[in-house]
Amino acid sequence: MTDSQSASTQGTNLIGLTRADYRGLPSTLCQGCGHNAISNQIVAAMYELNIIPEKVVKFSGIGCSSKSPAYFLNRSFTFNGLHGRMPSLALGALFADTSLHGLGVSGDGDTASIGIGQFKHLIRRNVPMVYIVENNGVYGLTKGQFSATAEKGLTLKHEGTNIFLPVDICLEALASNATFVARSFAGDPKQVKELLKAAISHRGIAVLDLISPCVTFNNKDDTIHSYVFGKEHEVRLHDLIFTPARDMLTVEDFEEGTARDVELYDGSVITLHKLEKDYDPTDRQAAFRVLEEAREKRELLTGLIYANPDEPSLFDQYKLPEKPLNRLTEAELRPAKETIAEVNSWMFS
Amino acid sequence: MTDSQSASTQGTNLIGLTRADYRGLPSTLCQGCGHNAISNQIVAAMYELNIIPEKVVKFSGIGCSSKSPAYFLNRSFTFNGLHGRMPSLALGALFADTSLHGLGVSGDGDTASIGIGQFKHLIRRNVPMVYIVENNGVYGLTKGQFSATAEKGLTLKHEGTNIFLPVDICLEALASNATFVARSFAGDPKQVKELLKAAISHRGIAVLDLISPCVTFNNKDDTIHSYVFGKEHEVRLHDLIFTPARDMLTVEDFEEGTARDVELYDGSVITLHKLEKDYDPTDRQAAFRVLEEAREKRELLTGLIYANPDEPSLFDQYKLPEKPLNRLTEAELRPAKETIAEVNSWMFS
Amino acid sequence: MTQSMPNVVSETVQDRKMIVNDFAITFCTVNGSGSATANMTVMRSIFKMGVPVSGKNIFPSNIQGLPTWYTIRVNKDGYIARVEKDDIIVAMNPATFLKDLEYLVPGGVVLYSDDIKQTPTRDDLIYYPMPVKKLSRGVDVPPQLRDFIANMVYVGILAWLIGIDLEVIRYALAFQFKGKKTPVESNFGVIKSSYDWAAENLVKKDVYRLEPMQATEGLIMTDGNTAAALGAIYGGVQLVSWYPITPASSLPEALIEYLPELRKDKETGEQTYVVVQAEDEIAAAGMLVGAGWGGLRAMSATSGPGLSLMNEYLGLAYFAEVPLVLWDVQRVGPSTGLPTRTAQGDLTEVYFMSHGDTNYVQLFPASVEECFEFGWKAFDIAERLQMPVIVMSDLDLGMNQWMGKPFVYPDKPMDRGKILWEKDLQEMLQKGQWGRYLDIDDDGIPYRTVPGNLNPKSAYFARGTGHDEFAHYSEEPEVWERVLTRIGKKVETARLIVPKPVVHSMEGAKFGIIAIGTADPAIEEARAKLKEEGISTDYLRVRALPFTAEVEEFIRAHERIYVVELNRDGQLRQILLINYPQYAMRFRKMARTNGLPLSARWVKDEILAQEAKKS
Amino acid sequence: MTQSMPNVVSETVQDRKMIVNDFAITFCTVNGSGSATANMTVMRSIFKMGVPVSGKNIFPSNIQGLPTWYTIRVNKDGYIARVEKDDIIVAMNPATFLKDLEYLVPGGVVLYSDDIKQTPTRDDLIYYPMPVKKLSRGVDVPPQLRDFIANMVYVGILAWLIGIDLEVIRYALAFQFKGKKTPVESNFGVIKSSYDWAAENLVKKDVYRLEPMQATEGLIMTDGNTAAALGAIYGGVQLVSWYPITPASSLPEALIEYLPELRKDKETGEQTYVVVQAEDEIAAAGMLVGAGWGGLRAMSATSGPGLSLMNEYLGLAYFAEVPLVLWDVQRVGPSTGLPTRTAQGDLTEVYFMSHGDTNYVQLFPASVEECFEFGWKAFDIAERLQMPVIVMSDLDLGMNQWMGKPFVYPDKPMDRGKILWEKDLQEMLQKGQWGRYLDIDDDGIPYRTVPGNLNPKSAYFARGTGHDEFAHYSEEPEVWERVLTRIGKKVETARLIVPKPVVHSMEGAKFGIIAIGTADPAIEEARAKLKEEGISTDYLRVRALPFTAEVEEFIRAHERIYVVELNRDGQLRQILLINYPQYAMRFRKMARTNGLPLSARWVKDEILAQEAKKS
Ligand SMILES: Cc1ncc(C[n+]2csc(CCOP(=O)(O)OP(=O)(O)O)c2C)c(N)n1
Ligand SMILES: Cc1ncc(C[n+]2csc(CCOP(=O)(O)OP(=O)(O)O)c2C)c(N)n1
Ligand code: SF4
Ligand code: SF4
Ligand SMILES: [Mg+2]
Ligand SMILES: [Mg+2]
Repeated sequence: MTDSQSASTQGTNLIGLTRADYRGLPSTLCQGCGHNAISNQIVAAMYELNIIPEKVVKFSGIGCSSKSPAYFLNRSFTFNGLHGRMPSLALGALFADTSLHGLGVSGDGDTASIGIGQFKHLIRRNVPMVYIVENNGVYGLTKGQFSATAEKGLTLKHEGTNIFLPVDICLEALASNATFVARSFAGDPKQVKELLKAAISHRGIAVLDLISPCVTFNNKDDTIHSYVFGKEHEVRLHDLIFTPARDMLTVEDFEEGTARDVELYDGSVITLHKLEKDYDPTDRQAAFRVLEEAREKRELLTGLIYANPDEPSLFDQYKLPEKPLNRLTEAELRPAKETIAEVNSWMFS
Repeated sequence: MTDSQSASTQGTNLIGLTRADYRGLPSTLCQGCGHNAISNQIVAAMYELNIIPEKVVKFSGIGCSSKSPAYFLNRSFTFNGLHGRMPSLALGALFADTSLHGLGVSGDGDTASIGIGQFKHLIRRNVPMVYIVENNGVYGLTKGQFSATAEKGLTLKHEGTNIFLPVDICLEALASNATFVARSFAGDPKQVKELLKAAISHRGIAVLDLISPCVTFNNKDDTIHSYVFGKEHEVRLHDLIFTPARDMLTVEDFEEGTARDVELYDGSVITLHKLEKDYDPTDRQAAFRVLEEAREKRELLTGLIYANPDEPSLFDQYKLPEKPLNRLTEAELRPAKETIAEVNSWMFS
Repeated sequence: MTQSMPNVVSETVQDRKMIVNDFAITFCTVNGSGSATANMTVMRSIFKMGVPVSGKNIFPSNIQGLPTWYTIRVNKDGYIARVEKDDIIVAMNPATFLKDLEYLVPGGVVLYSDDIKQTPTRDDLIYYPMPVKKLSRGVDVPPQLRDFIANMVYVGILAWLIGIDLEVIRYALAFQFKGKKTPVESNFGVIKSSYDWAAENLVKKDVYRLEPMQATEGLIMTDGNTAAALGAIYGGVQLVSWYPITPASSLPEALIEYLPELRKDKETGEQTYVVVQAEDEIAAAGMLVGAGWGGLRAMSATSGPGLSLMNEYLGLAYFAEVPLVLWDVQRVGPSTGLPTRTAQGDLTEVYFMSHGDTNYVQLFPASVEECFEFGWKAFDIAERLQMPVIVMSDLDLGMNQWMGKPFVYPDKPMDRGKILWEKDLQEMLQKGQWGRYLDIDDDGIPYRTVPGNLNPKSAYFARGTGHDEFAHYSEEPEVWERVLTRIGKKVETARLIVPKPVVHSMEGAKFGIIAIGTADPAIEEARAKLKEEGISTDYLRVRALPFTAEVEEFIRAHERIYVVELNRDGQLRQILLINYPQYAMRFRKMARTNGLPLSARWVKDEILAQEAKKS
Repeated sequence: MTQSMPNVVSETVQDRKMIVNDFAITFCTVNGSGSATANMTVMRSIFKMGVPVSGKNIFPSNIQGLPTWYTIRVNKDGYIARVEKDDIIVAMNPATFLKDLEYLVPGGVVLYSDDIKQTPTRDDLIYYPMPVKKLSRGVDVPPQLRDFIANMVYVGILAWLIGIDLEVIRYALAFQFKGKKTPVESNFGVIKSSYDWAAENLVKKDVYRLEPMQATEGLIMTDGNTAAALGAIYGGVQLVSWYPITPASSLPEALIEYLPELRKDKETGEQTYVVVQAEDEIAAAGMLVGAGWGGLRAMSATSGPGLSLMNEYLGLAYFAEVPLVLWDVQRVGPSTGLPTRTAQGDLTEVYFMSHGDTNYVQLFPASVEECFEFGWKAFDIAERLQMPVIVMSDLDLGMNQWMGKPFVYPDKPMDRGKILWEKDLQEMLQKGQWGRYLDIDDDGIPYRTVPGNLNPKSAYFARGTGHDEFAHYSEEPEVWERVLTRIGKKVETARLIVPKPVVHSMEGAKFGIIAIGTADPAIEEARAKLKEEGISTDYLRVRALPFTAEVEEFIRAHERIYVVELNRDGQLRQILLINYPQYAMRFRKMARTNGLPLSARWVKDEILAQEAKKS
């Protein structure tokens, strides 16, 4: 048992906060919506990681998924921005204080339809934040149109039948050189939580493609974004357990050869317990391969698909002062009075 | 020698047109610009394919590359649109008359920076057109800023050093399920021309990532988009020859086992002459792999990277009349007078 | 809770005068509970009883579980504006119950679900409990439809209370369920048994009563988005590119529904149209511009955020002279604003849309029949002018159900504008010259060819950059100024072909009113009320921008003009100021934006208040 | 060709009166040929001789090989507007040679490269051949610099002709090449030998002559984009997000150049700023909004197409009350338009930008010193008002070189606006309450916290949807109306803090002129000319929107006001009409857009024409 778990049984975590300190407003999403399940795991992960809520900044676009940041982490700043354009908003805001944890929540329409450009450029920049796609294959908030992750052949009430192949969020992330790519399922809360913890601890961008059924518009048993389909077709790449850096002594032991560790930049460790086959999530080629295979087999492949823990993040590319930029004073920002003469001399004066 | 070639030596092609009928205005691009070399090959390919110029519609975004449609095929309609948004323009226009050949010319900034979203959605829809990216790793027309395909570490005069990994046009196209993906080099005109011909004959979208040096802003010998680099590091996947359907009798013979054919939907054939290794361009996994390897080795890999000749195009998904939509008459478009009563009855009248 | 309901209104029905066919009922429910069908059934039934009726849905921006209000106004005189007070509420939502009571007139009626446990705060109302659970229990429906069926309980009880004919209800249900027997019967069963329960257990103590009339005969009932879609279909729409957004989505969705019925060959299955769901509004706009340029009748529908994203493309369409039709079904902005509430807040944005000097045609429908009419007419105007036409609808018109005159088959042949096919071009070239941007007719509008034209002289290079009359690239100062000025001239041609305003005059009017779109019902009703108080008014409803000559005439004839609109800054007034500086001081601002349609009461009171200030 | 040059202007220099320090020279070259350095060298040299000078670059939208004109106006009285006629041309481009001649005044000078083989069409000019190839041959430079060096030939010959001091030229070269000896010397070598060649081989027959003055002492010379960047640096800019676009790019590029000099710790290498090249303008705007919300001073620079793309995000910034600064370096629109020509055509777009009711602050710099000043001031205004500030520059100001007063160190401490850190919030909460959108001071401006504030009460949920004073989601009609109205109130506060207009009056002025930005030089000069003809004028240069009280005062004082601007529709006039209906009939439209800066001559003639019509 890790520290954080032991703490949680006492009603407060290591920094003395209760679960309630991580909660949000009551959800106004539909009952049973996958997004609610994910919100719960965000609360749990943050609590268990002992993160100060004020140290988190949340971002979202527009959609049911993008509303969900209201339903967790009430004590964190949040910007619920524009449809499909959360990445740029987050990038700008996170520079204000690079010691904050960025957490973005988006939908499949928000990310894969209107937002694919910003999504991919965010990844390309390796902006250190968690980027969750609550992926239900449909536009929930506008009442059930196809999103770009809708499966080919899916039929929806007012829309007819989708004629296009779906965008694969994980494949897109990989193609854009994401440094952390995972897929999970709202119906697999434990895995979601462990992946969240790992994602939060990752140095750069962590993309989580979370299949999150829309019970109102796209939950027929045979459609890939439904609960039933997920339950029946989930194939885990591995069982996975996240251990924060400070808990290293308590890492669970696996039988020799049955597990592999991925050490993140901050020293924390993701332990991957082998299932069917051994899978090395640091192998990009393998990642492309398993995604392709899962697609062909119509499997819901979950787990840590790819990680490159050491790649410098966007922030590592700038030499910023330790003090957050948004706390710099006039004296620190405005060049001294003497400099103006020199500047004028540069102007051929 | 194929018919078209023999025709060309006589000064007119099979439909009685001269090369001049395929030319455009004098180029206003810089001397030596790769884009000019590509324009020339477009003229040659169209001439050799005996395509009626009026049957081609050209599209482009904004950039030096996007200006180039003015410099070929004067007798074809053209729409030089907005920066990064050519795909939607082309999609809308091509529906007007689906018998036309769509030819889009874009730049790497136009496609991979501002335009990546539309680019990927165009591909996802398999819109039947040729999409050329004249890829020079830089914004030419705005005088030398980094585009999203600029190599990491590239230094440009006013911009400093690029800190991001480049977008790989072919990889992106593949991830979006493109049905024809090729890369070539403005310094390899013959390959460019053969690929163009194949692309024009393809059923769906054909993406051509053509490395096209910007001699003014990004042509240092050691940068991946320069002429010298291309000459030195080009690695052809195969030698390739395109044979139009009607020329089947004249297909060149290769020694047994040294070539493989890719037959396009219209019956034309791309013959791939094996070089180092055998490469099967219908194998998506292989395509991902060679792109990845080329990147690691910093090679300019050229040739037909992937083709899926039979996948239905966007137009195949609609049942459109044979007569072009834009020629339909009022009688064909406006429902008959009698229908209005029924319509009113639907309105609870 | 029944016991705690006050019952002090002890008069019996006979004591008070009945109020017949003149009241408002609000259904207070939560969304996603299926109440829409129940409410529509009530509304349709009243409509079929020949009584004028209107409905306003006030709903939240989420999918399930939040308060929603549906108000049906019954008005024998045909007034259909929003009213500020309810006469009857059907209270199904405990969360808003106490607040909902506040909106009732004294003596108003509360039909409440007996699930509601709060003690009401008002004792001047009449309360009737509804044993919703009990009455819906017996019915044989799948569990997920249970909620849905529960709503039929209130339909039945209300029917008894105000006197809705059960057979008419069955007719309405049959329409709703497209004649499918099972749902019609199971729903009707609940309605009937609830009706019977009410007849047996309740004593009518209120004064509200329906009586059949003949006032809706021959009328239709539909929403503006459906009407617009159908109009577009008759306008020969060929390419629809869209991106979902409330409150516009149901317009393309109606196209998806009706196009196959009307524009697909029954035998060959061939379709003369294409609908493409774009990846966003920029792409939707791009497809429009491509298709419009290609010679197709192309349209989209969007709302505020989508409109803002289309700015760049619309500027290109303006300058490259591409016809296209865009429906802006307005909601409350700025930004995401109130996506499920109505406004007229995008006028000035559209007027000045995109960088540089631009101009567009705006059309302002105010009724479902106008949505239909502008649905086809917009294409004629766009193709004639080679210019984007933006039809400015709004959520109120687009998503609510409205009575209306039956749709009228287009009374004019299609105007495809100055388009040249092979032979046309040949002839023109023989007679003289053709240049894509040559103003041959001196109306600002050049002739165009489109791709597919095989005449070797037909092709031209379209672009957003400077070009001369022959579509050649040009940076020449004179050329730029000449071409842009010529494009500006189109406004004058536009004035001659856009829909003229509708003017309503009264003898001895003291002042004028100018408005657009769905401000109309409130203004009409307010004018009647003002008239009752001895104040005559004239009223001009603008139906298009640029303004036509009639607008100036009207302004010239009135010293004082109230410009009534649903926004903060008085956008229509701003546009009037720009166009008519000579009359600038005549325009009074009367603008508000709170997400609700205007009420006649506000219009009247505000006019009176301003009139008082003036004097 | 030399032989075919007419030489009929036979008067010798002595015959005619010399024209000293009052003429215009146009260099007719092709772009990409390196002539910019030569032209700048001439201009800087004249400037350093103490003679007022201005430069206008008329260049094509491509990179290499197309005609380009660079005009240097020398004017002892300090007038710097564009002139319509040249006195001297340096003809290096055969393609435009004959056309270029047309712009010369009679008796004008043609310095032409002897490569040019056309026979000139005018015989009232003075022709001097320049053996360019010959004179540049000897120089020892890498072959790719040969063209570049060739341009120095005309510098040398011109220097001899009009009398530019060679030592001053060397000084200018040293500045250009940052003191690097080799390029200075090789270029100077060519200049010197060309000078010598001219002295030996040419006979001066024209009347144009420079004489040293003291009129530029203490002045600087730079372009508006550089000045803006430097101003922003002194304004403490922290995040720059941008996307390349002509004519804005050189603004962020100047930031990239100068930020490390001024805002990077020499020892630690730590930087107090971040520059991000975005993937497009939507992303650039998004980064601004994120950073502004996060408490950073964030800015971008763009032009028309980028501005149009930013519409949606700017509406969010307006409604979520996020400070940010955007420079719109205007070029000619609509659409892609003329990317390398100047205009003032985005005023109305910005005024009504984004759907719904919005309002922004616009600033209008007219000189490099104002670019610097607004560069820092814009942040103070944006943070004070929690609102986007758009600085409306243009290509003429942004990319051309201008003389100017030296930059003045900010005369006020930074105003970070109503920002609350941990302790501030604590105190505020102790004294009463805090709500992110609570208007405590009754100036429309609430207090804000930013991420990183660790006070557990500091966090709030920012959004573009309806919200109450405590940032809670709300769809309540009253809440919406209240909040939006309160935001509207900021305009009144804005009026008090934005830069006031500059007013120039004359005794007995017959009418007023109102203008913005780079219309200024032409107006000033035209006023002087009108004055010479006995017509006095008053002139108000607006420097910001919303208008301040001085604007109304000015309008009130003038029966007739010419609104002079560089667009088609008279956008500034439209905004004046909206704001001052009571004076609507006073505003005369004087608008044109052909891509060129205004000339004094046009301003004067147009005013006279309108005055004549009037009477
Ligand atoms: C620019 C813009 N276009 C359209 C919309 C309307 N809109 C709101 S949510 C949404 C789709 C959301 O889908 P998704 O991201 O999958 O979220 P979900 O509701 O399924 O969780 C759309 C199209 C908008 N708000 N802004
Ligand atoms: C919306 C918008 N933003 C910016 C620009 C300015 N712009 C013109 S071309 C260009 C880049 C072109 O680069 P690329 O596509 O690589 O073409 P190249 O010139 O290199 O061939 C940019 C940013 C524009 N025209 N429109
Ligand atoms: S509509 Fe779908 S996505 Fe939206 S809250 Fe309901 S279940 Fe969730
Ligand atoms: S700047 Fe570069 S891309 Fe543009 S024309 Fe010149 S060489 Fe080609
Ligand atoms: Mg979704
Ligand atoms: Mg490029």
